[in-house]
Amino acid sequence: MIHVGLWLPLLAGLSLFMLPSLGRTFAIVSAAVSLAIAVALFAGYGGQGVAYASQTPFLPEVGVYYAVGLDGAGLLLWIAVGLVVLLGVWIAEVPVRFLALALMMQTGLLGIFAAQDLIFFYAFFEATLIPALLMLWFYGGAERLKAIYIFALFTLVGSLPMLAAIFAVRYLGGAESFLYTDLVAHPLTGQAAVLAFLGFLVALAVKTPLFPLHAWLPSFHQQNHPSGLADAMGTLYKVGVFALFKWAIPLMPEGFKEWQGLLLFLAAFGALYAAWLAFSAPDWKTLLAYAGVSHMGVAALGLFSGNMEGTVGALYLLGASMIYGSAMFLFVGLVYKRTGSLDILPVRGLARHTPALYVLGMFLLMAMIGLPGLSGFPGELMVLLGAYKVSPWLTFLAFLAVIAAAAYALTAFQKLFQETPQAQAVPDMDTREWGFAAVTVGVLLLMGLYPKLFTVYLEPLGKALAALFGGAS
Amino acid sequence: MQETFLLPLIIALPLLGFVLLGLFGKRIGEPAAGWLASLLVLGSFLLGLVLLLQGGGRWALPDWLPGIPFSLNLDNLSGVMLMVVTGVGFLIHVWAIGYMHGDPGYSRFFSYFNLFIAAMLVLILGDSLPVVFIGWEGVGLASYLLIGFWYHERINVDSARKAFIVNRIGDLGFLLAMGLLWSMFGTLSISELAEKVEAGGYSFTTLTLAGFFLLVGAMGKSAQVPLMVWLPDAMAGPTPVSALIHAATMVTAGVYLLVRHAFMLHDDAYLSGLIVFIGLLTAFYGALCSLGQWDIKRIVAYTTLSQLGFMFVAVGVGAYWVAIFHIVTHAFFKALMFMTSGSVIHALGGEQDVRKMGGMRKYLPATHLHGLIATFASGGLVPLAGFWSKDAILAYSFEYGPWLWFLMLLASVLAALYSIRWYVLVFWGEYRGKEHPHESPAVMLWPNHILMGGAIGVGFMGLPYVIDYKNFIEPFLTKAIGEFPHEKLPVLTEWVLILTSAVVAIAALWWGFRFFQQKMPAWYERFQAAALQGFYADALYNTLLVNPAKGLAELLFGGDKGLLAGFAGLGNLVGGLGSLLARLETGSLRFYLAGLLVALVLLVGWGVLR
Amino acid sequence: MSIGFWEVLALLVLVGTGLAVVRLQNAVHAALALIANFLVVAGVYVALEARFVAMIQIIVYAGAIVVLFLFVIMLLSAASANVGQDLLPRLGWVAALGALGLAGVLTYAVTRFQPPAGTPALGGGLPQALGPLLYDPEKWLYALLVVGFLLLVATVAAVVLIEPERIVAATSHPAHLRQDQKPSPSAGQQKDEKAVVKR
Amino acid sequence: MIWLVASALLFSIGAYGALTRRTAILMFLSIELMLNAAALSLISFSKLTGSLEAQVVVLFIIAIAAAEVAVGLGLIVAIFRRRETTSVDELRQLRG
Repeated sequence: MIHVGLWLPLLAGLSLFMLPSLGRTFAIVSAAVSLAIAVALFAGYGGQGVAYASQTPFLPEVGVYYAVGLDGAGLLLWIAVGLVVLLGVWIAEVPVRFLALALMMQTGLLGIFAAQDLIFFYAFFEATLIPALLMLWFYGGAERLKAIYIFALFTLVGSLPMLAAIFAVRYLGGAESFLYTDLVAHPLTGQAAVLAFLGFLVALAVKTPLFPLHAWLPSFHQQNHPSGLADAMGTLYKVGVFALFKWAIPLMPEGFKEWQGLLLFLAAFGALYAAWLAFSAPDWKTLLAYAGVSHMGVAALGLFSGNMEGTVGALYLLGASMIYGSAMFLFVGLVYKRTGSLDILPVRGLARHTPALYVLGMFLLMAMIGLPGLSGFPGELMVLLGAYKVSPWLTFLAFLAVIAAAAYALTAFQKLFQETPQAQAVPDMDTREWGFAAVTVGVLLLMGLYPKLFTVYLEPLGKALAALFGGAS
Repeated sequence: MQETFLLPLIIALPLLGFVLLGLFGKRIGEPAAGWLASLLVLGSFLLGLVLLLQGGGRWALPDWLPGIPFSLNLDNLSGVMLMVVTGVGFLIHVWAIGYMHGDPGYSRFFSYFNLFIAAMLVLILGDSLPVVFIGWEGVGLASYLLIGFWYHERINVDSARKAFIVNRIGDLGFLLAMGLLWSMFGTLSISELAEKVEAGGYSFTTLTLAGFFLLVGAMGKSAQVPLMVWLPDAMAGPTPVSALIHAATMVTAGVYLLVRHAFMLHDDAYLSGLIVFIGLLTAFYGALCSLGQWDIKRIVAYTTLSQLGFMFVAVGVGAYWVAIFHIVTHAFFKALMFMTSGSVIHALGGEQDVRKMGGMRKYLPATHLHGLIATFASGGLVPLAGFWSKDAILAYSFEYGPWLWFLMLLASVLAALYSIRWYVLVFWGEYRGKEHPHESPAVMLWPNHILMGGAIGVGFMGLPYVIDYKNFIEPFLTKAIGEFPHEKLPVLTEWVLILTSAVVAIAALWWGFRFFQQKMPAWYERFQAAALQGFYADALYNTLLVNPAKGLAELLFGGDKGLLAGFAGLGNLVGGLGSLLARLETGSLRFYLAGLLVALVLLVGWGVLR
Repeated sequence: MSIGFWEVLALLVLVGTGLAVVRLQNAVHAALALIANFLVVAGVYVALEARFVAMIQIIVYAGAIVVLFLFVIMLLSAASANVGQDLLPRLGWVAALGALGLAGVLTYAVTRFQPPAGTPALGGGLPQALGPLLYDPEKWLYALLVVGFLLLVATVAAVVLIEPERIVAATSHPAHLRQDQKPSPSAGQQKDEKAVVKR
Repeated sequence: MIWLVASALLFSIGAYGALTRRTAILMFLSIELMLNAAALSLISFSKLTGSLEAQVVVLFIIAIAAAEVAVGLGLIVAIFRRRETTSVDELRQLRG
């Protein structure tokens, strides 16, 4: 079933791309089926370790296997991806081929989370870039070429050192193949680990995005289609934290140790920095871009703490922020549909005409700024608990963002919905949008009120990671 | 202590109201929505009462997060708070049915109101700190929503936002406290923390720091100096909100939190001293500001600030049960004071300026009675509720140090003055407005009647030991808070203190009653001008903090674009290097050959000389 | 190996003719110096027990290749070494220094060579000795065949390069690369023909 | 050993010529000198180590030199026909 779940979106996407007459319903069905598969896999998950593992020789001579499998983190992210794609194709009013690209991208993302072979991971990691670029290219804004240029340059230049490091890990580490299990059994040591980790880091920091390599993100979001679908997919593409957790740190624990201090600082500083300057963002997409940088800074802080709490928090926050971040972009798309603009000013005062949309926005916003009881909080809390053990001061620095987040989010929200009532009426949510709202709010609440659902499976992963550093959990 | 699923049900009832009214509020309509909300709160009250009489209860969902249970705990301390929140909350709900009559957002209001009650109950009942924090921010959210209830006025939403952001500063303290406690003890369960703190084996300095973080959280929520600026502005919300959230319940959450962690504070002289200092500062600041306000709700808001300062002092001097006792009495008389103000505002069609009031005792006799009792209770007249709780604080202050007792006595003089000023300006003199005042409907009067009863009688729960050797509330609460060694004052001293404070309160009330009916002298006008501005705290913060922060945001935003340009510059650097190298490509064959030759010499040379 | 009179003489002649090749201003003279050089080298080959190679050296190198050079020099009337403008006048110094340096390091390199003890017979380098090597499929046979094919290709290439104008015109000016403003085919053709006539 | 030195000297002289000569033909001539120097060194090594293989390689060098000269001179002639010069300094189309 894992193979179906993995490749179905690609097939569906390709078919839809070739035959756009299949229509939106086709995309929705595909997304729903793959979400259902992800949920079914999660329901059938036994507990520890990598489940549904499957491995077929691909290039056995050089040790490359088509190996996939899912652990707790992979399942959580599979569900997050499936959900966001479903929400996206459900709500975004875009050309059918756009949906097809999103579906294709889904396979890449699922592959990143499922790959158990480093070469396949790399392939998925890079292949996902193609639909992302195409979405921007075909449907982006006026200055999309520049954005494409920046985006492609950051990601591609970043990826090359990782490719070199991948080979270093395999051959200097002495593993028999590129399989995860094999590589983990032969971690890289010494100076080579330090350099190879740096190679991974450059690529993954771009995709985290970690300060200061986040610079591509604002223009990427600004230029993407206002429906928010591409932005939602881009939010899913922030896989840096996952990849650091899954590959970089376990394969090169010594290398990670060398860089840990700097990384903690960058993560914490980036969290505050992005939240702070989001206050000055002139439009919603820029604001959300920086908000995303800030959240990923917090998640990275947790991961870099290298203990159980921090890791669990980072992964949970990653999954949660994929959902609320993407939903927020889609929500902004709904606003755009009504106002025709994404600028924060002038004051619009929509709430009078669209109370339901207002409430939905409030939910998303509160989830985004980490209100307890909604999906952002459990992750942030665990990150805090983990990071505080390692560095109280940096934790303080990073969590100053809690204040900044309230400032930027509420201010922008106020300009959009509150203050003077708008002169001309706009329609409130229709049935389809109600569906979107119900699912989103339900998931935000579920993840916020019952994190145990996922954390029981994340905890062993966190402990395993902590065990690499003496098991201080 | 029993394991019972009824405990989450207490929370679930108002939460249900929030969901129902939020989704179907328009269809439920007025006044059914209000009654539904009120009855759900009453249900919580009754359920809580039953459980409390059975000796409390616990409920836990283990490993809600790794190592952190979702646990609720109803003991005597949280029970008292539960009674206050749901009891007074119910009354204010009922009162709001009348007050919010005809508002287009009627059902939305009650939906938010129920959300607040639910969040407050989580805060109170939570036994593990993250659960408390859910309630902690939940009430913040409800407060935000309700302050900005009339969201099409910019001033309202600005105030709401300010309240939320300032509260978040405190929340950061709370978060850091959780981080520190977790790293120290590996648990966030309050009951387990109490055991571990008792057991020892940690650095006391670190524990002080943890206590300090908690204190920062409490300061944010309870609007203590220097985080007090949001509370006066929070009066932008509807009056029931001010009564429930910004007087009776939410703002006391900080005090409750500190009392809950009494086991961390009672041994810590530095921290306790700091709490006393902050409390004193707030008590004086609130009292002085209140004396300069013209807006009826802002007057009351600053009095709340002052009373919260009293509670902090109580916590600081180790009188934990007294702090809770004062929360209870304060909930009654301050809610009464607010709702009386609300009734007046209601009667005058929304007028809030006391300069356009006066003479209300003739027009609104029932409300006048409420106002009178509220004033006396707040001003500390024997034997109303406020007197007994304040007196207990004074007695403990005397133990802490006579100088503190003296300062607190001064603060309570100010308390008497601002109470009577409010009363005089609203109810005495001649009516100065144009609107025709009309008495409130029964649905607004009856809650006030009940609260009035509370404001008179609730103080008898906690009489000083010289009068009632074993009062009800002290042993009841200390069972939950913990017994801390404490020497009782000699009987004579105690009597002297009681009499002094009683006499001083009467004198202050009388003097104030006379003074505020006259024309104000010039020195008072000058004082008033400063007090009206809250002694320029807002302006100071804007200059020192808010505007620099905004400016920095602009600067960073520009800088971030520069960052991208920096990366572009890095690219150009490589490009420049490339074009430099490209100049070597002359197209001249012999030039290339020369390069070849030089390279050959170097390579062979390196090869043979190596 | 002892260094006797003949060796020194041969060395001097080699260097002398070599310098003549690179310095003489008349290309015909330079080519003749090259022939002399090759002949001396052939003699050295004989002394070094490489008689078959020596013969080939004389026949192919001195006899065929350099003569081909002479043909071309005369064909193009390009005997003078001073053509056009020297765009890199200072290159002479670089070249001299480079060549001296190269000579230095190479000499140093070869003088450090330690020949293995006991030299087996080379069979005088006669065809009888070389033949089995050349025609052994395990050794050089395939290389020999490839070189033969290479020679054939080179011959064809030389013919194609030098000969027919038509081939040159057709291959070096494909229609789609033309940069004429007017895309009229007849105009382009005309221009081509003009260019050919000019040559 | 002396012939190895001779080959080194010849090679250097050829390199000098290849750089200083400005007509294509003479440059080519110098290159032939270098090629021959290389062959000479191979024959010397053949003698010093007693290996016939080196002589075989020299045979190949001569054969390939023949092919090279055929093509090279063909090129020179072709270029001359087009540009009426054999000066390499004027041939700058190598530049991208």
